[in-house]
Amino acid sequence: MKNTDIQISICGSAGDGTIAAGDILKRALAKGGFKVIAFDVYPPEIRGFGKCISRVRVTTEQVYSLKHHSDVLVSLDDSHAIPHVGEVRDSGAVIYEDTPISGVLEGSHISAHISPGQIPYGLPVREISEKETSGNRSRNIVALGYLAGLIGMEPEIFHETIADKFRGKAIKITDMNVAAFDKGYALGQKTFKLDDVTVGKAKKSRNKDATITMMNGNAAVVQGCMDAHIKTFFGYPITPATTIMEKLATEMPKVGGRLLQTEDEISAIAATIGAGYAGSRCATATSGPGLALMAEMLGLGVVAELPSVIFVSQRGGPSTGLPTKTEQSDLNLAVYGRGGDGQIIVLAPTNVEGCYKCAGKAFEMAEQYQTPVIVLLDLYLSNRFETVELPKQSPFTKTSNKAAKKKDLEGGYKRYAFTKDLASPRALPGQENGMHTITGLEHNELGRPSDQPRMHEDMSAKRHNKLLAALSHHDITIEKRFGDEGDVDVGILGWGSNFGECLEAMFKAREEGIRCSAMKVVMLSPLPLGPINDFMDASGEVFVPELNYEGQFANLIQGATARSVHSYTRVPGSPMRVEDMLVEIRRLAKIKKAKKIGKTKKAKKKAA
Amino acid sequence: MGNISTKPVYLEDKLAEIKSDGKLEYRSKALPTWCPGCGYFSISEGVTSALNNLAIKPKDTVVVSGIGCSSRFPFFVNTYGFHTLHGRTLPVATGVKTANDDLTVIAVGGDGDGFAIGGGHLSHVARRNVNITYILFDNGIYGLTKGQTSPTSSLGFTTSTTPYENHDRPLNPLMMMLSFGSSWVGQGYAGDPGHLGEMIEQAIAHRGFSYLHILSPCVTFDKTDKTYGNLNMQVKPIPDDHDSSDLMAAIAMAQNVHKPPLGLYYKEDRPTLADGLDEITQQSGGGKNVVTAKAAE
Amino acid sequence: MVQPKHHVIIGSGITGTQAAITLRERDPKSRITIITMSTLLFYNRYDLPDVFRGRTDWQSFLVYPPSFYEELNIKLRRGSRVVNVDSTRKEITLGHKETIRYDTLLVSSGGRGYLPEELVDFRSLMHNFATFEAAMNVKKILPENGKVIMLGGDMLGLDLARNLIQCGYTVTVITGEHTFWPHTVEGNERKTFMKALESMKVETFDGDKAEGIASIEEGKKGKPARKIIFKDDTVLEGDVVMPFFGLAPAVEFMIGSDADIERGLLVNPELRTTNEHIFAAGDVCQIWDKKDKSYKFFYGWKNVRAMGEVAAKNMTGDNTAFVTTQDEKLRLDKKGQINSPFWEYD
Amino acid sequence: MAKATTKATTNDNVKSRSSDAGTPDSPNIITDQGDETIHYSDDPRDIGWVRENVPCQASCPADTNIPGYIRMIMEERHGRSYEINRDANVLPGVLGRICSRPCEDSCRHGWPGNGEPVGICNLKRAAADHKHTSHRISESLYTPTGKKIAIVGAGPAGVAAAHDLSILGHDVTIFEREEKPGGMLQFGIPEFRLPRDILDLELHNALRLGVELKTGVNIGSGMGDTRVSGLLRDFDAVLLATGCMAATPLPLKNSKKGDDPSRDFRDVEYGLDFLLELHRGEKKRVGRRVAVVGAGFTALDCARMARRLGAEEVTIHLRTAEEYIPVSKEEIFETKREGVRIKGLRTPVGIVADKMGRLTGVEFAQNRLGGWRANGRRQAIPIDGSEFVEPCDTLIIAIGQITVNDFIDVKVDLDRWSNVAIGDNGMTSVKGLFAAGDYVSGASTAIEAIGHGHEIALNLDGWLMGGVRRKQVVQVEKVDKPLRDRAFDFIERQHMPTANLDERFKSLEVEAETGMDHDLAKEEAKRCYLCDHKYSIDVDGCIYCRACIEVAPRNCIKLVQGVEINENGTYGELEEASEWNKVGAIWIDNNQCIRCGACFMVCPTRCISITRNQLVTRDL
Repeated sequence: MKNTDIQISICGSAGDGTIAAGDILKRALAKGGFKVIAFDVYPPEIRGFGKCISRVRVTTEQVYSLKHHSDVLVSLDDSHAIPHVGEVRDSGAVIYEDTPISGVLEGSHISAHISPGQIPYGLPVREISEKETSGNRSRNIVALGYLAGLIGMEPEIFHETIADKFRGKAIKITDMNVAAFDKGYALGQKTFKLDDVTVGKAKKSRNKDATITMMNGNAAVVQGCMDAHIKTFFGYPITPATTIMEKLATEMPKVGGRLLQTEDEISAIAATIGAGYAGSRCATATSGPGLALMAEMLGLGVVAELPSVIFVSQRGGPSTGLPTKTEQSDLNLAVYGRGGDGQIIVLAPTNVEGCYKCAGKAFEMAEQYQTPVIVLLDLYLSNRFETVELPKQSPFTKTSNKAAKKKDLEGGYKRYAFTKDLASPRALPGQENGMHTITGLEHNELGRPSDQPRMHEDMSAKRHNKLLAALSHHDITIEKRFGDEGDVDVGILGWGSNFGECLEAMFKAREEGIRCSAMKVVMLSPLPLGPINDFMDASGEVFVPELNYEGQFANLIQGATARSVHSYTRVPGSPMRVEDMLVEIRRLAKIKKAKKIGKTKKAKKKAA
Repeated sequence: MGNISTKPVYLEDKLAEIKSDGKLEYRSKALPTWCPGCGYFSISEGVTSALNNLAIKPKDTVVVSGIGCSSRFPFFVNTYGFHTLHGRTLPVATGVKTANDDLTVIAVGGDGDGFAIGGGHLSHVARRNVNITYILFDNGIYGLTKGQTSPTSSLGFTTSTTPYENHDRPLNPLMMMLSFGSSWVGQGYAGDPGHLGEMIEQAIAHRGFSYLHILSPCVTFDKTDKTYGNLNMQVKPIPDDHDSSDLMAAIAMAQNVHKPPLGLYYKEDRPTLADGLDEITQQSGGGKNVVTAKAAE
Repeated sequence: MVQPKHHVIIGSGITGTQAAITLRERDPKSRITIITMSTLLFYNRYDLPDVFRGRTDWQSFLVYPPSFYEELNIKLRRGSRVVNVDSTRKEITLGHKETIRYDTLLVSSGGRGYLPEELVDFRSLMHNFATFEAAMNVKKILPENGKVIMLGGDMLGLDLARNLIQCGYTVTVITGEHTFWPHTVEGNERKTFMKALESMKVETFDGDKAEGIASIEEGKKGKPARKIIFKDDTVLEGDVVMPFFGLAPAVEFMIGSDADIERGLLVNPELRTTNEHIFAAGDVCQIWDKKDKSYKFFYGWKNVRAMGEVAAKNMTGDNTAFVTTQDEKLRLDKKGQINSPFWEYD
Repeated sequence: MAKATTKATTNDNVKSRSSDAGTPDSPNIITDQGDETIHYSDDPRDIGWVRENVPCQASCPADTNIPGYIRMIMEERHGRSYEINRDANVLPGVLGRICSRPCEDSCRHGWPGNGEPVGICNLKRAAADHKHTSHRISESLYTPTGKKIAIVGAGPAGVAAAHDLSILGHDVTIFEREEKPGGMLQFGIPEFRLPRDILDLELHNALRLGVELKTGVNIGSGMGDTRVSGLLRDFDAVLLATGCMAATPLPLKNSKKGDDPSRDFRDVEYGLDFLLELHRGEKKRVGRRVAVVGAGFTALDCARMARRLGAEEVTIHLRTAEEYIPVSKEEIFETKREGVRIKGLRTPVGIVADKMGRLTGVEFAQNRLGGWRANGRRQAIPIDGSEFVEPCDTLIIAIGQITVNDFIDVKVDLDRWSNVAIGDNGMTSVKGLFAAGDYVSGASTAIEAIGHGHEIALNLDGWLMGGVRRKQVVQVEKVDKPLRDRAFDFIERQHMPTANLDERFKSLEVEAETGMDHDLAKEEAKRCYLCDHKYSIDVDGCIYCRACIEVAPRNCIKLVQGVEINENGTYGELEEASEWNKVGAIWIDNNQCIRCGACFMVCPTRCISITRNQLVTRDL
C-alpha cells in the first residue's frame, strides 16, 4: 500500500470558516491515525475580509514541514484563492464554488485560473449550505464533506470531530453541520474522481506508554504545563500566545490551579514573579511586544533569583509589526533583553513534541536554577499542528525547589548563600524561620541591599555561572544531530520552528548526493558551545538559516565561537521555502568541493 | 428605531437629502472593516453627523486611538487620526491637545483599552480636565483578540478566558468617571442611532474633558449578554427631571446598571488643563502662550 | 495598439479542438478560449468502448497532453456551462455567472443523446454512454458476461455493441426507426443489414412489432437489474438499458442569441449563423445544402473535424465552404459484417 | 443620476383603515389598532413599484393578484385563494387548466440564475380543486341601477363582462348562438384539457347573480334573427363579444376553388371546425397518417385529438421551428409524449390526391427563417424550388381564426384589419354599442378575453353612470416578519401529474393532467417569492453596518449613491458606490430581491420593514 502524503489547502476570506474547516480536517485525520502537520495563515483584521489559508499535510510516516505544492486546494473565496491555484501540483484537485451569488467579470472566477494539468471540481457550495441549514454559514463544512467524499476518507471520524467542534452549542447546530457535511460527502462520492489524490491506510502506533494525539505548539505547551503540575498563571491576551492562556483557563481549575487575566503584561509578569516567590509553579505567556513590556520585571526576576516561566510566541516585529505572521526575530530580546547583566535560560523547541518537553522542563529549571526561563516559540510553531506521542505518565517533577533545610535556616538564613552548585537553598513564605526580604537592588547573601563592588562582582558571577549547570541537564536535548555522520560538506545549524524545514532540506540534499547533516540547538541561553564547536569542526561549510532579517542566531553563534558561518535570513512572514534553502545548500556544497580540489592541488604542488 | 410606518420612503428624495447634508465629507473612502452588524458603525455615523452639525472642519479634527476593534476608528473618518499603542490613547491625546488648542481632539477606544491596560491614565486625564472628548466603545469583550473577558464583562459571562464564568465584578465606568472628576459624563447606545448622534454632538461641544460611554454589542463574540436583543429591552431614557448639575444624582443614576439610563448624567464648567497652563504661564510672568499666539494669526 | 481578437469556442470536442488549432495557426496573437462542461481535456468518444477492455485510466484517452494547451496558449474553461449568449453585447454568460466577451464565437457544443419523449419517465433506469464518466459507470455496474439492452440502436450504439460482444457481453438491440441512425436504411437493404447484425452476434428485437415500450422497471432481486415491458406484454430482461436514438443538438443556451435555430443552429455552407460574429460547426449545426435546398446535419469524425477547420478559417477572414468528404452509406465488409464511415477516425 | 421631479402626495391618500377592514378588496388586514399598518397610495412610484416588482401580475391580461392567491394556498386557505382569483377572472378552474400562462414567462423565479418559474397556472387549478366542497363565493353587490345591458356572445369575454356588470347593479342579458354558453371554451378546447363539468359550473356561478342567458339566439340580419339595432333600442347599452369563430383559410395548389381546399377534399378540414363539430356532438374520423399544419394550441389540440381518434402517425408541420411557436414547453412535451412528431421549416403549398380525390399527401416548400415579425414571432421564407411531398391521409389546417362582422345591421367603423374599431372606453362608433374580447383584438387567449371583458365592463359602467366609480390604488400593508424560508428557494418546480398514456387514450374525456394534490400544491406554493412583499430600509435608522449585505443570498442589497428614475416615475437602475464617502444609502435592489427575509432578521437597528403592496380597486 502506498504511503499517504497529501497536503490540502483551504483558502477563504475571514469569516468563511476556513480555519474551522482545516481544524476539523486535521483533527479527524489525526483521529484516523495519520501523522498531521498543519499551519494556518490568517489576517490581522477583526473579522474583516482578509485572507485565511489552512494548510494540512497528512502522512503515514513522520515528516517535518509542509510541502511547497499542495495536492488539493479548496476555495471558499475566489479572490483570495486565485493567487494560490499555482500551488496545486499537476493532476491535483481544485474545489470551488460554481454557483456564486452574483455575476463576476471575466477572469474573476477561479475556474479561469486552473491550468490544463489540474483537475477542476465545481460544486454549488452555498446552495447546499443554504438548503441544509437555511443559512450560508456551513459552506466550509459542505466543501469539507465534498473533499472527504471525493478522496474517500471515513465519514464517521468527521462526524465525531464536528460534534466535538460544536459541543456546547445547541444540538441543532451540530445536526445541521453534520447534515451539511453529509450532503457534501454524498456529492463528493458521486463525483467521478479524476485527480490522483488518494488516502492510504494509517499506521498504528506500537508504543504502549504513549498516547498519540494531534495538537499545535501552544496546546503542547499547555499539556507540558499541566503535566508539570502548574499552579498559577497570569496573562494578558496577545496574538499568537493567547490560546495558551485560553486552554489553561479551561484546564487548570480542574486540578485546582488558578489563572487570572490581568490588565496588562506588566501586571502579568509581576503577579507571576510574586507567585514564584510564594513557591507556586507559575507562568505567563506573551509575544514580542508583551515581552518588551515585561523586560523590567524580568530583571527583577533575575536579580531576585525567583523562578518564573515565560512562554513567548514570536510574531513579525518590531513593535506591533505583523501580529499574525511568523518570525524568529525576538531571539535577541529573549537572550539579551533586560537592563543590566540579566542572563536567564532561553529554550527554543523545534517541533510540537519539543514544546511539550520544554514547557515541563522549564518549570524544573526555573526552580532548580532560580531564574526566569523563557520558552521561545513562534506563531508557526504555536499554531502548527502535528501528531505527537506523549507519555502516559508525566515525566516531570512536582517540584524542583532546592528547599531550605533545617540546618540552612539555623543561625540566620542566607537567601543568596554561595554554595557549591551556586543555587541557594530557598525558603518559601510560610516556612518557619525562613523570613527574608526580596529586592531589586543588588544585595548580599542575606538579601540585604549592598553596593559593595566585590559583592556585585560575586553576585553577578553567581547569577551567571549557576545557569551553566543547565547545559549538562540530562533530561532535555540541548542539541541533536541528524543526517550523515562524521565529516560532512554542509552542516546546517538550525533553531526553533524553522528546524523542520532544515531537516526536509537536509534530506533532499542527501538525496542529491550532498554529504550533509543538521543540528538543532534548543538551549539558546546559556549556549551549548562544546557540541556546537564539534559540529562546526565536522562541517565543511556551516549553514545557518533563520526567519529574521539580521541573522540573530548566526550572530549569537559567531559571537560565541568566533568562527564564521553562512547566515541565511528571510522574513516573508511565513515558513521558509525548502526549495530556496536547497539552492543555498547546493551552492555551499560546490564551494566545499572547490576548496577540496584547491587543497589537493596545493598539496600536489607542494609534493612536487 | 426603525420604520414601523407603512408609508413608503422614496430613495431619490432620501439620497438628495443625504448628499446636501454634508455628512459624507467626514467619511474616509475605505469601507469600515468591522464585522457586519457591529455597533461601532452606529458610533461612526454619530461622530460624522455630530462633526457635520457642529461645522467642525475635518482638518481641525484629530481622532486618537489605541489598540482594539474600536481603535480602527481613525481609519474610517476623514480627519487627522493617530492610531497609537494599547492603552496609551489618552496621554497621546493630551499631548496633541496641549500642543494646539485649536484642534478638536477626540479620543476613542474600547473597554479593554480604556479600563484595563489604559486604566491608569483615566483618572489623570479626567482630573486635569483636558479639553478632549473621550468616546468609550463598550462591548464588554475583547473583540480583536477574539473574545476574552474585559473589565466591563458581566458577572457570569463566559468567554474563552473565563470558560467557567466570569467572577470578576465589572467596573462601573460612569461612576468611575464621575468620581474621577470628568466635567461631562453621558451614556449612549449603538442600537439607538438617533439619540446617540445627539449625545456625541453634545460631548464634542462641551469645553473640558467629556466622557461618553456607549453600549455597543459585539455581534461576533457576544451572543448572550450585551446583545442588541437584550440591550433593547434594558436601556431607557434619563428622566426629564434629572438635574445634570447634580453630581450625587448622577452617581446615583450610574448605579442603575441593569436598566442603563441613556443621556447626559453630569455637566460642569470649570477651567481646563490649557486654562491652568495659561494661568501658570501668566503667574510665572512669561510671555504669551505660543499655541494661542499661533491661533490668533 | 490593436487589441488581439478573442476567439471563443464552445465545446472541446474534435470540432472545437481542431478549430482552436487552426485559429492559432492563422491568428498567432489572438486570445483563444475553449469553454466546456467536461472536466477532462479533449478525448475521442470513439475510444470509449475500450473501457470494457480494461483501459480505465482517463489520461490514456487524452488526445493532447495538458502542455499542448499551454504551448498553444489556448485557455480552457472546464466544468463551465454556457447559459446565455448575448449577441448584441458579444457576451457569454457561464453557469457560475461569469461573463466572457468574445469577438468571434464558434458554437461546437455537439449533440447529446436524444430520448423520445414517451421514454422520459424512465430516464433514471437507463444509462448513457456520452462521456468517459458515463462509460466507466456502465463498466462498473455491468456484471461479467452481462446483458445489455440497447434501445434504438444508432451507429454509436452499434459500435459499442460490437465491442461489448467481443468482450464477452451479450447485447440485444430493440430496433425501430432510429436503428442505424444517422444512416437511412429502408426496405430490403434494411433486412440485409439486420441479418448482418445477427451474424455479428447482436441479438435484435423488433420494437415496433411489439407495439412499442410500455414501461421499464427494476428487476426483482436475484434477477437482472432491469426489465422492459412491451405493449404486447412481451418482457425482456437485462443488466443495463442504454438508449441510442441518435443525437439532438445542444443549443438551448443559444435561444437568446439572434442565431437561427430549427433543431440545430442554422448555418450557411461557410458555417456562419445569422449573426455575423457567430459560427457553428459539428453536430450542433444544420448546414444549408444548395442542391437539396434544405438544411442538413453532417455527422462523422471526418466531417466534424473538417467543419472545425473551415469555421476557424472563416472566423479569420476566409470564405471557404464546407464540403462533406465522407461517404454516408452503410456498407458490409468482406466478412459480411456491418461497417460504417461513421465509425472511422484517425 | 436622474433627478426626481414627482413629489409624494401620499398623505392626501391616507384614509381611515377601519372602514376598509374585512372588505374583499383588502384581504388579511391587520386589525391591530396600535400603529398605522395600512396605507393607500396612488403615487406613480408606488403603482410603478407593484407593476415592476410583481411581474406575474403585470403580465396577466386580467391583472390577477398572483402572489396573493399563492400565499393563500401556502396557508391552506384554498377558498380564499380561489376568491382572489375570481376578483380578476371568474373562471379560475378553467383558466387553471388552459391558460396560456404569460405570467410564468415573466415569473421572477424563472429569471436567469433563479431556476424555473413557479407553476402559477397549476396552482390556480389547485386552489379550485381543493377549495371546500361547500365553498361560499363572495360577491359584493352594488345597489341596482335600473340600467339594462345586452351582451352578444357567451364566450369568456362576454361572461366576464356580464358578471362584473351584474355586480355593479345592472340588469344583464346575454344572447348566445350556440345551445350552451362558453364559446371557444365550450367548443374549441378538447375535453382532455378541459372537463365540461368544471366549465359549466364556473359559467353558472359567473352568471347566476341575475344575468339572463338566452341561448340558441342568432344575432344577425336574416329571417328570425335578432338584430343589433333592436338591441340598441331595447337596452341602455349593447356589448359585442362574439369572438373569432371563423377559421383562417389556407389557399393551396390543386384545390379547384383555389382558396379553400376543405371544400374540395373530404380529407382536408380546418382545425377550428374539426373541434367545433366534435364538441357539438358530431362523429369525427381521421386517417392513419394525419398532417396538422399550424403552430398554436389549436394545432396541438387537433393533433392530440387525432391520436385519440386512432391516427397512428400524427405530424405537426411548422413554418418556423419549435423554438419560436407560442405554446408552452410542457404542452409541446405532452404532445410529443402522446406520439405526435413535430417537424419545422416547411410551408404547405399544395394538395396531392389520387384519382379518386382521396388525399395522399401534402406538398411543402422548405423554408428558411427570416426576421422577427412585429408580434414577436419568427418569419419563415419559402425557398424556390425546394418543394417536397409528405404522404398523409388527413390534413388538418389550424393556422388561425378571424372575426366575422356581417351580423351587424348598423354601420360600425372598422380598423385596418377589418376588426371593429373601439375607443379608449371600449365604445364603437355607434353610441351605446361596445365591443370586447377576440371580436376586437382578433384571435388571442382566454385570459386576454377575460381581462378585456373585465376592463370594458368597468368602462361601460363609467359611461352608463356618468363617471368612473372605482379607482386602482396601492394598498400598503405591514407584514410583521418574513413569510418565507430561504430553503424554499431550492425546491424544484413541481410537475403536474399526468395520466399515463394508456389511460389517456381510453376515451376522449379522460383529462390528461390529473391535478396537483394538496401537498404537492403547497410545496409548489412555497416556491413563490411573494413579490408583492417590499423590503425597504429606513435610511434614517440605518447605521450602514452591512449586516444585511453579509447575509444576502444574492447581490440584492447595495451601497448606492444614486438611482435612475424612469419617465413613468418608476425606479430604474441603482447606481452603486464603492467608496465609503459616496455611499448615500444602503438600499434593497428590488429587481434582485427574492424576499428571503435574511436581511430583516439581522438588522441591528430594526430599520428594515416589510410591506405587502397590492393593487386594489377602491370606490371613489
